[in-house]
Amino acid sequence: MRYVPNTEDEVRTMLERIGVPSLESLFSRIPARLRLDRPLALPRGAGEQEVLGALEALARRNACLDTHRYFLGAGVYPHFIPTAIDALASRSEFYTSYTPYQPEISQGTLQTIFEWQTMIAGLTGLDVANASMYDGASATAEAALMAMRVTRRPKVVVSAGLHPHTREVLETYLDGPGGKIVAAARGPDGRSEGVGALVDDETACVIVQNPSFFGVIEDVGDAAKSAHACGALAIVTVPEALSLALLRAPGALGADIVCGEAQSFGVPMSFGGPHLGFLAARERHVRQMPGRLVGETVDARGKRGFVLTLSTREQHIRRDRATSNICTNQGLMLLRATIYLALLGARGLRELAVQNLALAEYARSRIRATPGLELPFSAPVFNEFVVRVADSAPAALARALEAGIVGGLDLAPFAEDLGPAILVCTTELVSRADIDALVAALAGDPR
Amino acid sequence: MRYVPNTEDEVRTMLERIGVPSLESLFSRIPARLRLDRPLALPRGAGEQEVLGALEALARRNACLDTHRYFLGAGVYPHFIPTAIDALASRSEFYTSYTPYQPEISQGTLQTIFEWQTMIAGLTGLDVANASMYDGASATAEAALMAMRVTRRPKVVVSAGLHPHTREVLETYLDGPGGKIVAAARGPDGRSEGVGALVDDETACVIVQNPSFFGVIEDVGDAAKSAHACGALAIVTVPEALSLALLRAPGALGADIVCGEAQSFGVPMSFGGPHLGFLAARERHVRQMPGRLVGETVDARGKRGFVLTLSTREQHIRRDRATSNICTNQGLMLLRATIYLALLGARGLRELAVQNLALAEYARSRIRATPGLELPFSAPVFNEFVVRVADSAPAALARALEAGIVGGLDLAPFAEDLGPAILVCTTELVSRADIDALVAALAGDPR
Amino acid sequence: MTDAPAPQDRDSTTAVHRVGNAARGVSYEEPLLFERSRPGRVGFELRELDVPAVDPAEVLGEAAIRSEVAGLPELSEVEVVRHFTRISTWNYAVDLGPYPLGSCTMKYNPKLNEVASRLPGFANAHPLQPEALSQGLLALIHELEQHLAEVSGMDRVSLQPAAGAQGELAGIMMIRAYHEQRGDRRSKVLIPDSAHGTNPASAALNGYDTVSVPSGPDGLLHPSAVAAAMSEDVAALMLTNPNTLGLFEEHIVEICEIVHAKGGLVYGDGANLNAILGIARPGDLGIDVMHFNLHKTFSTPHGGGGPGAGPVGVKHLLAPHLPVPVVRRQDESEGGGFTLDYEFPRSIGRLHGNFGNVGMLVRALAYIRSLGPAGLRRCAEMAVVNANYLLARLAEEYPPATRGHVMHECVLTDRRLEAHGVTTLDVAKRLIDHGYHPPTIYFPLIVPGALMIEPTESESLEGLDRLADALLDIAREAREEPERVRGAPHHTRLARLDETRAARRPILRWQPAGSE
Amino acid sequence: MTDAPAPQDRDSTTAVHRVGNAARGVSYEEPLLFERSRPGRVGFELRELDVPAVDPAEVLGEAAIRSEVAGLPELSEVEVVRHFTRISTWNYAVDLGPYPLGSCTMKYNPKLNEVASRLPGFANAHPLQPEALSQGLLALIHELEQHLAEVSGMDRVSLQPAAGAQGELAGIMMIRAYHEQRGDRRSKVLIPDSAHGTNPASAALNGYDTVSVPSGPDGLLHPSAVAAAMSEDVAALMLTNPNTLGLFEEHIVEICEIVHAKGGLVYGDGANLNAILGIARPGDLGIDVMHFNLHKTFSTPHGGGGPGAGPVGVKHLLAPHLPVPVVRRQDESEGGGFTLDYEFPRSIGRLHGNFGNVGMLVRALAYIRSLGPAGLRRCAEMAVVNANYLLARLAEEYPPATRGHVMHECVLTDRRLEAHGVTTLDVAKRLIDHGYHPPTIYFPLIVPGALMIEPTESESLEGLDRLADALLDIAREAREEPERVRGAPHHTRLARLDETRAARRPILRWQPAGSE
Ligand SMILES: Cc1ncc(COP(=O)(O)O)c(C=O)c1O
Ligand SMILES: Cc1ncc(COP(=O)(O)O)c(C=O)c1O
Repeated sequence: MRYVPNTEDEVRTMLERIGVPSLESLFSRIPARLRLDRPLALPRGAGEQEVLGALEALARRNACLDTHRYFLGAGVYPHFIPTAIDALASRSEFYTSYTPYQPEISQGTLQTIFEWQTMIAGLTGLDVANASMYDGASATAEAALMAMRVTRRPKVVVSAGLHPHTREVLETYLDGPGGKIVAAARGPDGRSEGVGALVDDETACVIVQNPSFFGVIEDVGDAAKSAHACGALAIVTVPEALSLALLRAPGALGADIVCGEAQSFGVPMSFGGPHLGFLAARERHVRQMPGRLVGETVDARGKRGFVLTLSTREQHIRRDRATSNICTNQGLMLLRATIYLALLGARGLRELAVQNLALAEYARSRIRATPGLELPFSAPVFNEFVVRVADSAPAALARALEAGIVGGLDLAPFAEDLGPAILVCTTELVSRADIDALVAALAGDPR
Repeated sequence: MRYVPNTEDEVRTMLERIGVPSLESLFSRIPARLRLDRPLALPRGAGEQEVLGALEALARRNACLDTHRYFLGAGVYPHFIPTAIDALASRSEFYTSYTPYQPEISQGTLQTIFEWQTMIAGLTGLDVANASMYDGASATAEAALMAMRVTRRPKVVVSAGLHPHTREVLETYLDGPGGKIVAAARGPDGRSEGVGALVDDETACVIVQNPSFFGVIEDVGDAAKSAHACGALAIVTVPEALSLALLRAPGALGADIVCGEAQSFGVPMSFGGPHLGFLAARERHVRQMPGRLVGETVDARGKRGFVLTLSTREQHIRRDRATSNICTNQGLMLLRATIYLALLGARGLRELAVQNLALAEYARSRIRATPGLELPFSAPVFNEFVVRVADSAPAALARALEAGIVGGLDLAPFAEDLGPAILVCTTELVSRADIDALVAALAGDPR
Repeated sequence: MTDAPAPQDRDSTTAVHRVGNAARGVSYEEPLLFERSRPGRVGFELRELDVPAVDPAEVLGEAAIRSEVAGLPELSEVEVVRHFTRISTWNYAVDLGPYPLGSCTMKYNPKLNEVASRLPGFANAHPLQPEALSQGLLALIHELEQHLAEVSGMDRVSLQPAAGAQGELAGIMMIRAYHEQRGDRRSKVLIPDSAHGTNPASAALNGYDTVSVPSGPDGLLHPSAVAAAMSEDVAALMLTNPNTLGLFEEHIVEICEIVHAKGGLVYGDGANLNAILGIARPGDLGIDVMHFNLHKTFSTPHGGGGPGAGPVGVKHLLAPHLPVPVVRRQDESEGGGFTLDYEFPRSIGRLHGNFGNVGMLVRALAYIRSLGPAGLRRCAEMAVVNANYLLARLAEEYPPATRGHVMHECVLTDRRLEAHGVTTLDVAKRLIDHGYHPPTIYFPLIVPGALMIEPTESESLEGLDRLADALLDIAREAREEPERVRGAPHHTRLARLDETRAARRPILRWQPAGSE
Repeated sequence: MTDAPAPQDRDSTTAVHRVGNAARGVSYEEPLLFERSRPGRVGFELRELDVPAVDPAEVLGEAAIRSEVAGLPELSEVEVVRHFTRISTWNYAVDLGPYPLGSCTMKYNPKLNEVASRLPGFANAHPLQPEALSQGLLALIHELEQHLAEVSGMDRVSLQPAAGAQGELAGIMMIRAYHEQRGDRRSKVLIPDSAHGTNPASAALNGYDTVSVPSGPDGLLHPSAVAAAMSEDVAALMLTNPNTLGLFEEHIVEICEIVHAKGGLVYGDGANLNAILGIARPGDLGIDVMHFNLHKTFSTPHGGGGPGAGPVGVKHLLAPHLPVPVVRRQDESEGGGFTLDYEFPRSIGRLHGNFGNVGMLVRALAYIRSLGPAGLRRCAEMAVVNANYLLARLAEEYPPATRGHVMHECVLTDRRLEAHGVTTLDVAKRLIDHGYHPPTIYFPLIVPGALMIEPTESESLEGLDRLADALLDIAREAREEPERVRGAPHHTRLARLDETRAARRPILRWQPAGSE
């Protein structure tokens, strides 16, 4: 076995030193009747050429960015990934190391996390960000639980455009601790309506997804005000982190916790994971935050260094009193995102966000001008929006597919009331020609 | 520009410190009339997404191992490349460093070269190997020049099956120094004939390619004896280094210099380069060897370390008296090959060679059994051999291509006398089914 | 920051030049990204826009947009590359040497797995693209579920949880759903005192009260202790087998019977599955639900803290409660192929925005395909031999917390060093000078001064000997030169870090000098 | 090898912990592969053979085959990965910091280029596959030829030479072919005394006698010196512009005229092209033939000593002699597309088994496409500003070999350190402790104690300042504590290596202990 160095000779030497006659005898504490008396029923082991060949065959059976043009977002965004990210994140000092429990030989990871925390604090407009959560959905659930701990209240009000999957995860997480979820209605312009009316003194938090599942930009400030008026926390969950480069920082609009998904920052779509949940909060709530935090300190010679800190919040110290059970998080994705943000920088990220906006505006203008297609919502959007088609969404998407385009998400399972509607996303990976082709296909104009 | 850090502000600061008013003035030593008064006529600069997109489009216009099955060798061999090689050779400590002139901060490269030298010495059966040559062809030319220096004779006798490209490179290199090349004839079994008769006391060396261009295994011992009888050196050039794992070491058969191409050891085909020329010799000729050598030494504290050595042979010291003009060589390819050989090890390499042999034997047995196909040569082969087809080689290869197979090399431009003949190579990348498909296609049996 | 050596450095160099597996070398300094930032630098250039440019203020309204992006630096590509290359060299890693962190199973991460996970058809596929366009990935998920079920002896597996702790959460949720569906509201979960912190945290996060069950003096969980704590208010017992002392829970069958007899279920923490691969299966021992840590047992890299993957396996009785969606192989009548099934009314619901950490699943499948049944078993055997060999070599100087042979890891103590004022922490730090990552320390909590060593099967006999030599050398040094051990590490770029200070006045982000 | 610290190490630790850009850190020891080898280990497993197995002795004859493969170790994959990961950390690299090696142009190697070169359609294509299946690669070669011609002002370019020295060889061969075809047998090549060693070596390898032409006291080649050496027996003058002192050869036009007037040709060594990209073109200066070092000017990585690529560019008069094959764009009448043309009867022939180092060509094209005309010019400008800035900061302590401004590199000397017994070599070694790769030393040969510094455009102002601070700090130290400089490096895993010993009794391969 190529992954196991010891030879039979060496095993014999070791058994001798241990003082047992055979390998078997090391397992003698496992009662014989509990031991498996046959080999596992698995495919036989194989060399690299065979295994890779088999996996390549599986990989070829999926559409991907290399075979199709994607207008599909809905929480997972196709973006260009700068080449330096793979080069750096493939350094085995990063990817084959563990959680930085021993700071003297983990400063590479620790400094990266500290840089990430700083960047996310800046992007969200809050004080403290943690070292990642599993994904945007569980980050949102953890944010709700955090608000419940802070306020000792059970009720969670959510915006109309909370991603249905995030909503489901929230339900799953809140079931045990006894949380109650109430959702605002969607107004005619696509935004949430009447959040304020739902908030009461049982309410732990208001969660606004921004941009919403339907792509529209919500009135975060208003929601935050409603929450604060009743002593609840305002949580903003951001599905497309790139929007933070353009939209007013949620912290500046009153959000107490900002969480979401940062897959857009240099993390491959990878059929949905691993992605990168983030969570930021105000300093006063730091001791209720879930997840790891890295802090600055000095070494015995007075030199600056970084360590995991405030770990008394965490399960390995606090056990059943911990703020969360999270242990392994999404460290390597955090590294990728930190490199991404360093490469693009303040200007580049902003410029990219504006490009995404411009592409969406162009697409929307083409759609407006195309008979048979409609934009049901009037509220402004970032890089994603709903299109209503004349015939049926599956038929329209099938036409797009014929043109080599994954045209968006059929909204039927998520919002039947919208009629034949498709959620379309435009990132920098699509060109004007792609947009024209999509619009033609959705409209039924055969190209 | 993403690759250039300085900003306009910083340039101003620097110009001030330098004491010049403008960038222009730093170029004032270039007479104005010699300066270009227009921008270069090149495509405008572009970001990664655009450049990569354009190059991907070019890449897709080539057939490759990912789109076709290859039976094409002829000096460049399709082999499986273990995944660890890319992972390790992509470490920037290796690929973004220079020639190890400063040994204290280049031990990674130096130790690797020392390991390579040891491996090649072992594989060739000689004492000393150098730190690579540009490719097998130029390594062969350098070996001939070395023999001319050692013997102070001008004539070079080559075997019948010297690769035509190697032969051309040899001619190019020997033209200036006034070398004369004489080639042996090809006997009916495919091997060289009458080498001995061509060797005389003007002869610097006999060069035998083994396996030959036609895939057959030459009688190296006999050629070496003929060479030595006249005081000439025996050179063996090896186009498929994997054969060294199976065939008797050329050094053991009397070769004084063994050179060739080690692309098979983990180096991608890459449309012909960068590949990996190697050259090994006996200790007594070391001072006439071209190329870099690494030697063992100790540091000031007595610890073992490695340095470039015997550099008085080289151009940077000896200038016009150098043994070669080579400076930059194929270092990174040497690293890949060293990793490859470390992974496969003595047993793995041998086993792989035997697999290649078995595939060739199977293919030959199928061909023998197929009406219309013929094996013109009876001498034993390693993993490559000539097939004669019934109709025409281009037609046969076109049929193979229809089946997704790059079927081999049409020998018409190289050996017209063979009739419609194809040079076919079988490595571990082809399966029994592939071979069956090839044989069927060559025979004209439509699949 | 100035480049001149700090004065105290001049005097701090009593270190020897070389020790054990390592020597002193050059380490590169590197400030924070923000400190390298200069206005106007760019590390990336965007594509040219081929649609009309827009003014965001006009499109979105001035009030909706921010005037500047805070928190991000400006750097050229070369600076970014150097920054991360340089700081990467400050990390220890499995690819550099043994990483004997008990409970973490820091085995070798095969390069093949990395290549496989990056294949465009995996890495560049969207989770919401039509099923017909995702058959390869759905087949992969389905196959891995089958394999994990076979390895564990469980009936069904869901790959959705993103890490072990989320797998625990899923498991406990299913247990809750199971009881509730039977109208049986229970409030407690039993957890041995040797358990990992995620166990009680996962139970608590689910609204359960946790009850700690004491381990016996032999480090094992005893039926009597479980029986004493067990009641009809107990939803489940969570246990880890082999346990965190590296011992196989010999009474597992009896314990499961006790729990089951009172209507409870048994949760198995699979973090230590590596020790019994192909030798025993949790499902055969009486476990009802368990998680796997693919980033431990199945070789996916730990990535400096993740991502992992924590699939959860269940017996039939819990299958109706598995998270949705579930990948199902369609009958021929349905057209064959794989589909996503959401129709599980008694499911605990969704745990992840998509299907979990799919990139990790690809790696795990590559690993299982590479090893096969014989290879997996060989891993377990070698992990166990290696642990016992280290134990044999170290037991005298570092008295073990348990008696007799262990499974894949051993827990040693600093008992014999106490007299010299040297602690487990000091030994750990000194091991760094020898070129090793320290073992897990002070865990499990029930062992004072624990040094928990898990070599894994990736280490060779001579590699273990060198590690043992280093630890023995430190023990000797603790007697002869204890202050040298207490002052460790000496060779690292940074000396021992002040963790107390970090927690006392937390500095959790960089701020420009003078900004606060 | 034992793990115990060597006794002398105990006393060798007067080093400070941190100096300049670097600090002391842990460096990992690692023996040779052969010393790690154990019989029976495997690092790779082959596919299963699906054709009948053969006995090689039977197929090939016992006499033809070897009984065992010598020289190769046996290791597991994890050991191989660790071995190379560990020893990689002993290298300095551009990705770690400035690499101011004069003449080598160690600029940043963009990651994009690496990705592009690995695209399967490039990396996995065979050079002999049918042209119709290689149109993308042939188009790429053709495009790069065009771009290099435009950048250099030459008429035609061949990408075949594998490195600069082979480009020189090709150039000199074409010069020979040119003269011979005119029935003009010439025997000499003029080469300035400041030239790189490959120049005389390439000329000599081609059967020419070389004549060294002295540089003037200002470091420039003077028309008078060339005129004095020029004759009708001189085939060519080889010159480097900017030259190896970092100066632009101001008299280039006059010099070319002198050479041309006597029927000679002018070869331009393009190693320093980086300094004049987009600013001046060798072809416009009178150069007849030149090589490019894509691994210098066009950012392809140096790979620890290669591979490079050394395309050769010529004026029309030499075009008939270009190496074969030549990529040609077919007329529409021929069906368009690209083809390989071998029909050049006056070609010098083939220099490479295939088309040269194609993987490097892909990288160079990616670079040119990334930068465009403005970016290339910017590189030259920044390379020149950076060199002059360093010169300005260092001139006082390290008196330069030349007067006034320089182009892309500057040559300094150890003149002021002499009094303290400190040499250029000592400065170079001490710079290693500061975390830098030393400059090129003792080249050009005409400058005693030369320190040849080429920062390239990849460095930033503050990066240059840190480097200058380090060099100034060393100059100060040379006065105050010269023995400390002479004993450098102090922080590296290995101290200064004994190069004399290596050459005196060469040990060029590993042999098992006791085997000799
Ligand atoms: C015994 C045990 N259980 C559970 C966990 C939690 O797993 P994860 O980190 O994947 O969430 C760990 C992780 O270290 C562990 O060691
Ligand atoms: C001035 C000069 N000319 C020629 C060369 C030779 O180029 P290469 O190393 O690519 O063969 C070099 C390489 O360092 C050089 O600096």
